[in-house]
Formats: sequence, structure tokens, C-alpha cells
Amino acid sequence: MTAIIIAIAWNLGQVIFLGIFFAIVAIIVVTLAASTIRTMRIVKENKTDAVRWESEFHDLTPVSRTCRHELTGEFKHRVCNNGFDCNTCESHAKLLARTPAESAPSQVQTAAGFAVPLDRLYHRGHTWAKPETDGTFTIGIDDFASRLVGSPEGVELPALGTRIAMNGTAWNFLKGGTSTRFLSPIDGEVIETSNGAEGWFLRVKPVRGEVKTGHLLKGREVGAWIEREFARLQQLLSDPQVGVTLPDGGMAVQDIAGAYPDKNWEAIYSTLLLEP
Amino acid sequence: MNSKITRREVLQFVGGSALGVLLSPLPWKVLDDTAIWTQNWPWTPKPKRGDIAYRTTTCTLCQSSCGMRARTIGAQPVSLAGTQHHPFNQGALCTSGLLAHHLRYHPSRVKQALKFSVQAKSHSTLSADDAFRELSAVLKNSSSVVIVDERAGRTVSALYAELAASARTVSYAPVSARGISSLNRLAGNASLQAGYDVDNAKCILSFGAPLFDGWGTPSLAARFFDKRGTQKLIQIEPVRSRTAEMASKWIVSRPGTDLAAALSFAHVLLEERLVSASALKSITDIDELALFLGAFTPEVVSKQTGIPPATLRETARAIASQTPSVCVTSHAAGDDVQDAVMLLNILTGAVGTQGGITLRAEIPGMRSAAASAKQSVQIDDLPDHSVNVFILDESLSGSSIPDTLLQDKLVSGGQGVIISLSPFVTPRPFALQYIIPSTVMFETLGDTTGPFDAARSGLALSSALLPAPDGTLDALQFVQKCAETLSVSLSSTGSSEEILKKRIGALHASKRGQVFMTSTGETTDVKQLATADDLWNALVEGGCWIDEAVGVNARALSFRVMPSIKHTRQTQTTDSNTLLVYPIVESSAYSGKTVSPLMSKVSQESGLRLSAQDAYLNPVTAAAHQIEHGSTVALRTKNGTMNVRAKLDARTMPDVIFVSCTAQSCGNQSAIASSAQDVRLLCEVSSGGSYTPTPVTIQKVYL
Amino acid sequence: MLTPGTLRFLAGFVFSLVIGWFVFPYVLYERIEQPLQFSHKVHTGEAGGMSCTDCHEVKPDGRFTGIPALEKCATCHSSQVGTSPHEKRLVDEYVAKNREIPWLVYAQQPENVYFSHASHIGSVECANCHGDHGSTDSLRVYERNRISGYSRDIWGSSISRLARKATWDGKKMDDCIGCHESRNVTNTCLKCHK
Amino acid sequence: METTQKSPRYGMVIDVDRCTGCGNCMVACAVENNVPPAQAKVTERTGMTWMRVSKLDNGLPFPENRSVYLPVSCQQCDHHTPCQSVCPQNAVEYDIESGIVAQIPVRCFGCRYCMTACPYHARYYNWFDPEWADGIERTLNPDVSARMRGVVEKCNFCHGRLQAARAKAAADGRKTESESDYTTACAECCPTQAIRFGNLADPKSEVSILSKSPSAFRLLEDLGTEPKVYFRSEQEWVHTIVKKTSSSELKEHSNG
Amino acid sequence: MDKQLIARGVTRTSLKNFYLWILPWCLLLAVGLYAVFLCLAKGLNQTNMDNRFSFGLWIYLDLTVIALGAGAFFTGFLLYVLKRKELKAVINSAVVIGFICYSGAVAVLGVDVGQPLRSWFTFWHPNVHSMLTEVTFCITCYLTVLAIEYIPVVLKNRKLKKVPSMLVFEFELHKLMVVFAAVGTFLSFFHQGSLGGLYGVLVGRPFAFRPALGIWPTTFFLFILSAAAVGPSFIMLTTWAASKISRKSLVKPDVYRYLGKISGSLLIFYIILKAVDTMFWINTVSTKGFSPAGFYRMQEFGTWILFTEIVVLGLVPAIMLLSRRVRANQKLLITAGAMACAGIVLNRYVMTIQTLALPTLPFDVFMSYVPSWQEVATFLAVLSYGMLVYSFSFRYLTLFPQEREIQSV
Repeated sequence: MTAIIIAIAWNLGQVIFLGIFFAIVAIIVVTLAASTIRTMRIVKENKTDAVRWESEFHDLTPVSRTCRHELTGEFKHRVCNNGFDCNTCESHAKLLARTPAESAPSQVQTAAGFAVPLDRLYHRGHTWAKPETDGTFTIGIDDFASRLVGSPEGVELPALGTRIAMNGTAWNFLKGGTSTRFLSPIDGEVIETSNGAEGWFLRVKPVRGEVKTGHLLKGREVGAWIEREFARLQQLLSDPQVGVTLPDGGMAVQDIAGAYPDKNWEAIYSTLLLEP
Repeated sequence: MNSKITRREVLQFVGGSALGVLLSPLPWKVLDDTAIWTQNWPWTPKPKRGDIAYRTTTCTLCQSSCGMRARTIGAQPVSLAGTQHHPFNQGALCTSGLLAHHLRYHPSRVKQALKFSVQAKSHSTLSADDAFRELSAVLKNSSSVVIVDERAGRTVSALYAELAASARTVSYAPVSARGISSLNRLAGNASLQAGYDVDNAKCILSFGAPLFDGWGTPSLAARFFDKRGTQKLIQIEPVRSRTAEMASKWIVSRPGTDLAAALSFAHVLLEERLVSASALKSITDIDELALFLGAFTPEVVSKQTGIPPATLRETARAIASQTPSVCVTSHAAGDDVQDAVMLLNILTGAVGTQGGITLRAEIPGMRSAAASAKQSVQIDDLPDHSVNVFILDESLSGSSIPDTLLQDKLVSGGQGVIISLSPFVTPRPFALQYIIPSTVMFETLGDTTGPFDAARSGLALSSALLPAPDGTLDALQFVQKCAETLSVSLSSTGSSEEILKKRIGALHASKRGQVFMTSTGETTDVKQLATADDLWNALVEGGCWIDEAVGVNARALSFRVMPSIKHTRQTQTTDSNTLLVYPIVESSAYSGKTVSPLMSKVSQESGLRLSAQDAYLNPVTAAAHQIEHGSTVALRTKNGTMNVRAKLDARTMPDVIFVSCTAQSCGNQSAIASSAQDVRLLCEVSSGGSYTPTPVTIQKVYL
Repeated sequence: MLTPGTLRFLAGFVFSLVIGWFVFPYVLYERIEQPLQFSHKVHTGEAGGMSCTDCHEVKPDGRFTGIPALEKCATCHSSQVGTSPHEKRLVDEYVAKNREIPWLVYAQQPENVYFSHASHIGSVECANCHGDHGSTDSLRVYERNRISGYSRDIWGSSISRLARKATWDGKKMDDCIGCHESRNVTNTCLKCHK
Repeated sequence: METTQKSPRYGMVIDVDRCTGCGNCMVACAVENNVPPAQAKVTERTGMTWMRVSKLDNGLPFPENRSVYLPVSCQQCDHHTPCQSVCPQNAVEYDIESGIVAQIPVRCFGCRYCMTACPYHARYYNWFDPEWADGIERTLNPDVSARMRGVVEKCNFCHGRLQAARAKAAADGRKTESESDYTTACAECCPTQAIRFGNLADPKSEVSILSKSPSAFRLLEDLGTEPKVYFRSEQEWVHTIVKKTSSSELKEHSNG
Repeated sequence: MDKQLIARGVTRTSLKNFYLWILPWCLLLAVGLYAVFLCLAKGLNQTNMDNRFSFGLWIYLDLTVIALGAGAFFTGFLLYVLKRKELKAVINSAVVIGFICYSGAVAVLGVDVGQPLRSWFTFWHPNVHSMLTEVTFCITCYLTVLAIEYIPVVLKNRKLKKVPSMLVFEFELHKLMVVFAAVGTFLSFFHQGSLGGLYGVLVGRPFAFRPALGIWPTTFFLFILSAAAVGPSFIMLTTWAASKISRKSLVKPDVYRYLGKISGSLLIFYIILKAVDTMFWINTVSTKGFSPAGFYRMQEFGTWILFTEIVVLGLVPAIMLLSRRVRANQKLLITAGAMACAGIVLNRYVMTIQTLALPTLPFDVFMSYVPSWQEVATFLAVLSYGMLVYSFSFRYLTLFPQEREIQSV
């Protein structure tokens, strides 16, 4: 380079000026290169699901990101910016220290007319993970979601042996021509699948060691959460002319989607099932 | 790897090669080479290289015969400049002279003999031999053939005259420098040769003559400036022209009133007895004249011209007292004006005196001009529709003879024939025309006489730097061809060089005059030169011969002025507030000529000169008619209509629109554009041949 | 740990490097034979006994003749003096027919460049720019750039221009400027551009 | 006369009282520098005239209207040369060895910034491809290269002649060109010798003497661009008009 | 397919309507490209520019468009560097607008120069004293930056983000966006300035010439300031226009107010400096032998133009934008923004066109110029190019993140 500079006789001014120019070009190139390399690494280590969750989490509307401690009323108002990862959340740790989580009684409870059995852990995407006696987990969708979806046109379950990641896509269902995903509450390897007749869709076995469940809702959080979700749903369905259509406390219909065919269900799913 | 290639795989390969290419010279070298390509576009001409030399020769575009120095690559002149210290032009050239080396390649150059049917609807090319075969028929059975020679005094002129003398049906019409020619007319002697000795004049009275703009030799202005103070120039003109601006005095006159002004000066000269006895004696019909002039009192004339009577008187006195004085006119002025002004020169005694109009002796070595004069006729004197064939020699500079004049003289009904020896296409739509392709400057050896604005007559040779294109003739070859077809034998025949050598030999034998040599830059007497070849070489190298100051004795002359003066009618007074159109001679240096395309620099590209499509307007007049600079306007007179581009110029008289009568064909306009004709479409021409201001209506044209 | 992807990437990389560095230069330049062969050696050697300035001379006005005109050759070769077939062609096809020889000038600078031999002779050796041209026995093939039309000598033998063999290897503006600076001669544009 | 030791600064003194506006300088310049003739579409505003003769008048109505002709070429500004500093790629250079403001069309890429910068409108852009009518290109001057469409060009004081003079000097074994060998085409072809060309750095030269005379003036002197082209006139009104600049003018031309 | 490309949860007009909308722009683009072809093939004799009007419509538009495009860098600066989160709502749109303006300007420059194939000489043989060099370097760099800033917006497309690598790349790139924002701001400051310097340095044009502060003429700083001032206004206008055309509310009303507020506070600052500069100029210009009044002799360019620029389209909108009550009323707010933009458009016009129209030499005349159809068509091509890019981006990319939220609530 210097050889050329001398050869074409750039004077000092030009060298300085070009210096700045090339510095800027360098910055741009380096930055691009950096992000490319990191991308390649992440893709190779297939941490994509985590990244997708992190990236999309910020696109969720604040309401969808309500902190679990607001559900319990410990906070007046709190929006999560941590991808619902309570394990790495200091305030969560503090609050646990203050009030240890109560052990969940196993009888069926309802919230806003939806069944919310407390023998399982709920993901904000309306999926749950239920620890089985053999150390595996069954994964399914909650009553709210199943009524919301009603009868889907199709379900795309993962092949046996696939590894599904926490907050990653567990399976997709087809409705109204567009496919929407259900998020997986936990990490694991699919060992059995079902059409949901018995109430679950996947049976997974933990991949390595201890399964992370700290981010999942349990106990009294669940009911509060479902009620909020129901309120949101009503809001989404609410029609200025008709007003609120589902009487509070009244039983919601089995197939809500079927009941309101003219609504923008894609939007509703994307809001409530956390797929921006 | 599986057999079928996925998009992903292709992308990987492409990505790799993209990076590879960037690290190879390919893109960068191509970038460089394409840029270099734009610097050497094949369609941008590359100047030819070659040995550079300088050749001196003489310009033949006009009578001034300027010495010029050509810078040549091989044989091809690439630039021209005046020859330093040359006695004719003192190293100055005119604009068209500077571009003379382009004429060889002019777009409107004739490469083959052309035959234009009447109305020039169609034209056909034919070989020179076929042309002359047809012409022999034409010439044989035509009763009246007129050879027009627009540069009398050349060797070929003598041969034309001789041809005319020996062929019954042929007559010879020399056209000498306008202005001077009226001396021949008034003296009734066609063989008189004279020149304006402006350099030695104390007072010059110019009737709109563009003295500093191509009227004479290009050096005239410089000569005048160098004498600043000692010489007085009075310019009478309706426009503050370049000359008027620089003159010692500018007298504003209404357009087309020069005749009246001149006659009023004559009136004053007689009235106040400012005329010498000898001058009075030389005029045979003086009493008749005095009677006639009685009407032209300054008071009467001032109403027409707009010049105050006092000014008219002063001016008359000036030319009478500040002798030697000389009065000159524009070439565009008609014979009536020319004659009236010549009358002034006679009255002031300028004719035959140094600093006035010097009479020149004949140049030795030619068939005597007197003899030539016997057969010679003036075109104007020919009866209308009496000529079957005009033979025009346009080989030097094109023709300045108005087509209308030729049309008037040719037999009517399109039966007339014009045979023109011309390097350029100059069709004349009113006659059957043959154009014989001729050589241009630098292609032929020829002789030319000196300038008319010099005391002494001269002679110079223009040499052939470049080979003449096939099928072209120079004037000397042409006249011999004509002689053949008319089966006439000429006194001197052969190659141009032989004929000219003969003449120069005789000139040397006469031991008269001096010769300027470009080799030394000095002038020596012809006597000093041992052999005729020395003189020949001196001239071929771009030198020139100048006669001694031996002139004809003016006392011998007598003039009859009334015949040419009396038929001039009173110019009618036009009330000053009607809009008039009048032609203006922008520069006679190239009026009526085909010029180089590069002349666009001074007209089309800069507006420095009026081009054929332009007209001058006083801003006040323009404002009155809501016309802006550069807008196109239609001029309508009872003669016709013409579209021009308005140019606002406060130097021009209000209520007069000045249209250019500078005919140029630059090549980028149509080669046939001759605004001299356009002007005639608008302006009326007096019986004396000069334009008269014509009422006109002006209207803006929206394109 | 070369994954197939990386391999494909490298393949493309190498491929285009080969194209760029070897194929491209070959395609870019068009090789043209000189109209005649000519041996400077023979002419300047004792056989010919000529000096450079016999043919390449500076005129008193400072102009340089460059390649001599045919007449120069004709002074000796009006008829065949040697036995070489090239001389025969010279005599038959050019001298006899009086056609100028369309030599291809290796060092030809473009139209926009002004070069005065007069001001270089004396301070710079001919070989400095023309190499051993004066002592060659034959004329090498002329390489013409298909895009720019320039002689290969202007760019130089090294396609990257980073490995100039000698001062005469490449006559681009940068080379002129470099030489001027090394001899602290000013580098004003008007010195060399017309 | 040999040049003085310090490098020459070439310049012109133009006597407007001697200028008849014949236009010789314009065509001589075009011939010398291979400036092409105009194509049919060309106007006064798109023409190529390195040397352009313009009319300066005193603004009075007829017949008091007086006028002179000013041959205006590149004024070869000496100090903060307006066009030189603005050229983005050094296609304009102040030639320290001659004082000429050099324009190098092959470097130019036709952005025309220099033209907006030049208050003398002395720079011209090749709006058209150069075209010489059949064969006239054989009369081109080999000392100057013809320009291509899309670049800016202007008067370089006939630098081809300067180079020739330098070559001659070199052949004679001289360091610098002798001024007798170098003059511009316009000066050479002026029939009234109104244009004088020479070395302003040489106090003995005709031009430097003339340039110092009280009758000498320059265009837009107040801008401080120090042009090396001087004009001179004995006429008082010329000086007055030149002093008050054109912003007082009310003339208007339009195109398009 | 089309449906699969539109972001979840937002509604867009039917494909048919969309085609009907872009069709006229496509036609316009085609005509313009033909004009461009003419200019490149036959040379600039196709335009009405001439030796006196060596800069014409194109340069004027470049200056204008780039001034208006300044919204991109300034919003980016406020958001990423000064962490003004409110602007997240319009940043994507701002980036697209900026990209359109700059790429358009560069494209036109490519046609405007006589020898496009030699343009790179500026990088190899730069004259560092030339403002144009500065402009060229900064604009090319900044265009690259804008292109990079545009990438994430594209990768966020519903279909593309399904591809893991793209999603991740977007995520990583977005993390480093602050770098580009910073670089972009640096570059923009320089070239907005050098565009002002472009005319400010013209010693030979006393109308445009301004004395230097440091190494730059005052116009350098005035241009930076004015561009920064109208940038937000222009973003506000485009957003408003987009929501009017698409009949959707795209951002929360407070965003408009916020943009207006930024614009106003910078504009008032600019106008004061501009006024001071003008006063100073009027007093110094006469020393160059020119009368300030003389510049405004011609009716077309009378003193009214100066008044309009500084007061009507400068001071007035500035005050309006600063008043909370005006900002509260969207009609007034938009009007004020439009006036502010118009003021800058006029300022650029005066700098480019009036400077050239005014005579300098004693025998000069005032000249006017009317662009040829080729010039106009070329400009319209850029306009329609912009329209198309923006329309597609609006349909398939998330230009206004708040849109979904507003719709769902």
C-alpha cells in the first residue's frame, strides 16, 4: 500500500483525508465481519431458538411481557425485559427469598371458566409441561389455548428424536391458512407424540441433567395470568357496537375461533401465543 | 455430495468466487482500462502527426492578396498567419483568411461536375468531359455568351478577354472593385486602373464603408491607429458600427440617404467655390451638373438625412480643406451612390493625387488592359433578358454578383444557362446551371493583383501546397477548355505554371517596380534580380511585386457625370416614425463567400457577428413592440416575409431593423443559405442598385 | 475440519483467483506481430555500423523523429542487400510500392501525453525507458490492450504492477512521476499533457 | 530575450481601444487548440470559445451609446484561483513554472463545479461529441489533443506552443524557453496587435510595463483573484463601467 | 404467498389495490430511465444546462433531497446515541427514507457528470481542498451505512426471519447498530456541511460566498443545522402521509409531537444564525465590488425571496412547532412541518439556481433556465423509485413497530 501511495504521490493532506476515509471503511467492514462471524458461530452451535426468543421477545407488546410477580400482585406494574428467564433475574431471586413458592395442590382449578390444573408448569405461550413419574415430561396446551384454536386444520408435530428447545418452536398448527407455532416450555428430546386426544401432544425426555423450569408459571400465578389473558382476549374480540360479548364468569364457548370467524385470528394468535 | 445442486451450494461457490475476484487484478484493471478508453474514444479524432514546416504564400480569397504563412504537417496546412512585414497586409489576416485551409474540406465542396435543371428541382453529376461535351453544344448555338470575371487583372482575365475578342458571340464582363469602377464609368474609359491611397489621406470621408471591418486589407485599422491624430476619419452611418465607433467623427444619418448627403456635399463645394479650376475644367458637363445640384441644398437634404445643415457644410468644407482627402463607400452601395461619391473625389481634386485616388499604370506582361477593355462590357449596361449563357468564374471567392441581376439579364423563361467554375455548390434556381468543380486555395498556382486600398498596383502568386483533387480545374485550365469547346486558339496555352512563368518573365524584363522577398523580409528592386527565375521564386515563396509610383497623368482625364447622376431620383423623405428594414454589411471580409464551418465561433457560438438569421434592433424599438433579445420575429414587407432572431443593440438607430446581408455558408447551416437573397426578399432596390429602406411590420413568432 | 460448505467456498475462491490472475491478463491483451522483423543488432553491429541517432534523431526545433520514415530505409534497401526474407518483403512490399511500414510502437504514449525526447536525452539513458530494445536481434510480439488500446509496455509486464522488473518495465503516469521525483524534476500537469 | 532566473508568469495586456471585434482571436484560438466547430443545435450558451469577444457598452441610449470589445479568455488567476481549489480530482492545476492555470481534460470527469466557480465564465463544457466536417480533422494541430464529450476545457495559453518552445530550448541546451519562441495564437493573429503576450515576472517585458500603466485594469479586481490578463483603455467611461459590476445590469437572456 | 410476507397481526390492502397504486410509478420510472439513457448515450446536450447554468435542476434536487433525508441520520443519532426511545417508532421508516434519498441523489449524480466511468478518479486522485471531494467521500460512505442499516429491517420480514441464519444475523447486526448510527452521524455532519461549503467557498460568486469559520464557510454549519432541523419534520410528514394513504394510524400521536418539538427547537436556532449570517453578508459583500441590492434587482429573485425564506418559511414554522398548543393540533403541526421543509427547499434553490442566474461580469446579463423534459423525467424517475421502494417496504417490512400494538389495543 505504502508503495502505491508513494508511487501516485499523495501529499500529506491527501493521506490524512484518505486515512479518515479508510478508517471509516475499516470500521464498517469490521463491524460487518464481527456480526457475520458471531452469526455463523451461533448457527453452528444451533442456539438459534434462544436467539429467536430473545430477538422476538422485544417485539412482544408490553402487556404480553407482564412480570409473574405483577400477576401475584407483588408489583403494581412490571414488564419483563429478560425473556421471562427468572433464573437470571435478581428481583425474582429476592422475592423468592421473601416468599418461598408453595407446593401445588393437585386438584383441578378453574380461572375465568378455563380449566387450569395445577399439577403442571405453564409457559406464557399457553403450553404446559407436566413431569411424569418416569422422569419424562408431557407437553400440551392449556384449556384457554385449545378453545382459542378450536379445531385446527392441521397439526405439524416434530419427528421422534428431535430436540426441542425451551422457548423454541414445539410444533405448529394450521388455522385459517396460516401456520402458528406453540412454544416449548422446556428443553428435551421428543420420544412420543400424540394428536392431543389424551390432552398432551409431546412426550419428551430431558437431554442432559436437570430440566430448567424456573421460568414457568405455577400455583396462584396461573389463575391470575389466565384471567388477564381472558381479559385481553375479550378486548381483542370486543366490538364497539356489541360491547363485551363474553359475560364475566360465564363459560366461554368451546371453539371461540369458530364463534368469531370474521376476526383477524392471525393477529390474535400472534398476540396471545407470542409469535410477533 | 448428492447429484443435484442446491441453491445453498451455488451461493457458497459464488460467495467464494466473489471474494476471489476482489483479490484479483480483474475488476481493478477493467476499471482503469475503461476509464482510459473514455480518454481515447475512437470517435474523437486524433490529429495526424508528421514533419512540421512553414510555407509562405498569398491568400486569394479577396483582392487584398494578403501574404500568409502556413504551418504544415507534411504538406497539409494546419494553421495560418499573416506574413510579417508583407507590403500588402503588414502581417494581418482577416477571419476567413485564417480559416482558408478548411475550404478544401468544406462540406459543400463540389467533387464532380454538376448539372442543375431549372428551378434546381433536381441535379445530376457528370464527368468533366461529358460536361464540356454538353457545354460545347450549348455554347455553339447560343448567340450571346458573357464571361464574368470578378477579379480583373489576373493573367486568366487577359485570356478571358482574348477569348471574348476572338469569339464573335462571346463578350467579357470584368467586375473591378466596386467604388473604383465608377471612375471608369464617369471617365468613360474602361481601361483606367486606380486605387484608394487611404494611408496618405489626411481626411477620409466614409459613407458607411466598414473601413475597419473588412472593407480593405485587414491591416487597415492598425495602419489608422498607428497614425492616430494625424489622420481624420469621418463616418456617415445610421449605426454606430465598429468603424463609426473608432472614427474621429461619426455623423448619424438616416438609412439609405447617402446619395442625398453626397450630392449636398457636392452642392456646398460648388456653392462655396471650394473646387479647384482644374477639377472644374475636367468635368465636361459642369454647368448641367451645377444646375442639377442646385436642388440639393443642405437645408433640403438635412430633412431626408437627419444631418443638421451646419454639419453637412462643415463636412463638405473639411474634405475640401483637409487635403489630400478621399471619399469612400461601402461595397453594398449602388452605382448611384458610388458615382455621386466619386464625383466628390473629382471635385476635391483627389483623383490622380497622392493620398486620394491614385491612378495606376498597367501591370506589364499581359495583353494590354486597353485591348481587353475594347470587348469588355458592364453587366448593368447589358439589355435585360439578352444573355443566353453566363460563364461565371467563382473559383476564387464565390460570386458577389446578386443572383437577381443575373436573372434580369438572362433570357427569360428559364432558357438561360449559367456555367460556373466553382469549388462549392452555388445553385441558381432560375437557370439551367453547370457547375464545373474548381480548385480552392492551396491547391493551385495562380496570380492575384494587390489590394485596392493601396496607392500602387501589385502582383502576387499563390502556390499549390496540396495536390488538386481529381476532376477539378483551376481558372487557367478552365479558360483553355472553354477556348477548345469554342474552337478558339489562345495566345498562351499550356500548364498554369508555363503561362504564369511567361508573364513573370515579361514582368522581369520590364525592370519595373520592386519585389518583397519572404526569405529576407526585405524589398528590392526588380532590376537587382539577375534572372526571371529569381523573381519567379521570390513570388512563389509568397513574396509580392509592387509597381513604382508611376501613374497616368490625371490632367488627361475628363469626366461626363450627368449621364450617370441625373437619372437618380430624389430620395423621398420617410416620416421618421414608420418602422423600416435596411440591410447592414457586418463585414465585407466574408460577405458573399463560403466560409469555414469554424466561423460558427464568431456567429452561432458567440453572437459576435450577425449571422444570416439575425437582425439588429434598438432596445427602445424592441420594447415598443414587446420583443426580447434573442426572440424570433417575422419581418413582413410588401416584398415578402422573413423570420429572423432579434438582437437588441443600442448602437443602432431606433425604428430601423438592420438585417444582415452577410451571406455565409458555414456548412452547419444549409450550404445554399444566401442571406443576400433574403434581404432582397424584403428590401427594395433603387434603379441605381442600392437598397432603399423599406417599411416593415414586425411580429414575434412563438415556436 | 473443512465442511463441504467451506470447500465449495474455497473452490469458488481459487477458481476466480486463477481467472483473475492468469486467464484475464491473457485474454485482455491481443498479440500482434510486427509487419516486418527488424534486427537492431545487425544495423548497429559492425555489419550495419549505424548509431541510434542515424534513424532516431532530434530536430533543431526539439522535435523527435521517432521511427524513421520509409525513405530512411530506402537509402540502403532500395534493392536487397542481404539474404533475409524480411528484407526481401521490405524491398518488395514497401520500398518498391513506396508504402510506409505500419510499425507498432511499443512505447507509444497516448494522444493526450506530450513527451519531449529532447529534454530527456542527455539526462536519461535510452535503455532507462526502452530497455535493451536497441540491441535486440528481433522485434517481439506487440501486445495491445483490447479495452484501452494501449501497448502492454505502458502498463508493464506485471499485471499487478507491484513487481516492476526495471525502470523500463511500465510507462504509466505514475512511473513518469516516480522518475521525475527521484530526479527532483517538477511534476506539473502541463509538462506532460497536451 | 532570455527569461529572468525566477520562473516566468505569462500574461496578457489587451488594448480595448485597438480591438475592432473582428473575431480573429476567437477563430485562431479554435484552430490552434482543435476546438470543434458548432453543431446545428449549439447556441451562444453552449458554444466552445476559449477566447470570446464580448461587447461592453456604457448603457446610454442611441446615439450616445458607446461600446468597446473585450476579448475574454481564461484570466489565469494568480491568487486563490477559484476553479483550481474546487476541482475534486486535481484536473485543474496552477502551473508554478509558467503561472498558467492548467486544465487537464483527460483527468476531468465533467462535474462542472469549476464552471460555477469561475466568475469570468471562461470555462466551457463539451456538451457535444466533437465533430469536424468531412476531412477538416486533417487540419488539426498535432501539438494539442482533441477533447472528448463530457469534459470541461478552457484557454491554457496555447500550452502546446509553450511545450514546443521548451523542446526547442532543450535542443539548444537551454534550461528555460525563450519568450521569443512563445506567444499565443490570439496575440499572433490580432490584426491590430491589440493583444500583447509576455512574461509579467520580467519587469523589462512589454506586458509588465503596460500592465503597470494607469490605463490598465482587470476584470472583477475586487474579488482579489489577481488575474494575469490585463486590459487597457484611454477612455474614461470604460474604467467607470468596469468598476461598477454587472449586478446593476438589468438585461435578461433566457433559454429552454 | 403475498400474505405470508406481510407481518403477523397487521393488515395491508389487497394485492390488486397495491398493484394499482404502484403501476403509475412504474410507468414514470420507465420514462425516466429512457431519459437517463438518452443523457448517457448522447451526452448532456439532452439537457438545457449550458456553460453559464453548468449546474441545473439535478444538483438543486440532490441538495434538497439530501437535506430532507437528513432525518435518517438525526433520528438514528437521537435514538441510538442519545437513547431517545420514543423514536424507535419511526426509526425504520427514517432509515428507508434516508436510503431512498441518498441512493437517488447518487444515481442522479451518475447521470449529471459527463464521464461517469471516470468518477472513481475522485477516490484515486482526490483534491482534498475541494468541498466536492468531501461530499463524494461522505455520501458514498454514508450510503453504505444506510444500506447496512436497511438490512435488519429487511431481514425482519416475516418470511426471511424464518431462516435461522438471517434472523441471527439481524439480531447481531442490530446489537451493533449504535456503531453505524455513530459513523452515520459523523459522515452526515460532514457532507451536509460540505454541501453548504460547496457554494460558500465560491470566491468568484459573491452572492454565495461566505467567510470561513476555521476551514469552512458559514454555510457549512448552516446546512448541517438546517438539515438536522427539517429532518424530523420530514419524517413526521412522510409518516403522516403514509398513514393517510394506508388509512391506518401507524404511530402514537405523541411521536408526531415529539418530532415536531425537536424540529422546532433546532429550526429557531438555525433561523437566528441564518439571519445573523445574512446581515454579516450584506455588509461584507460590497467590499467585493458588488451591491447587495443588485442581487435582488430581478423581479423573479427580488428581496421577497429572502423574506419568504427567513421569515415566512423559517421563523413562523419554528415558532409554531415550539408552541405546545400548535403541536396538540395535528393539522397545524403537519402544516408547520411542511412549511419548515419548504423553507429549506427554497434555501437550497436560492443557493444553487439564483447564484448561477446572477451576472458577475460588467457585460454579463441575468440569465434564466428551464430544464428540458429529460432533466425533469430523470428527477421523476428518482421520485417514483423512492415511492416504489417505500411502498414495498411499507407493505412487507415493519416500518412502524407501534402499528400492531395500536391495532391490537
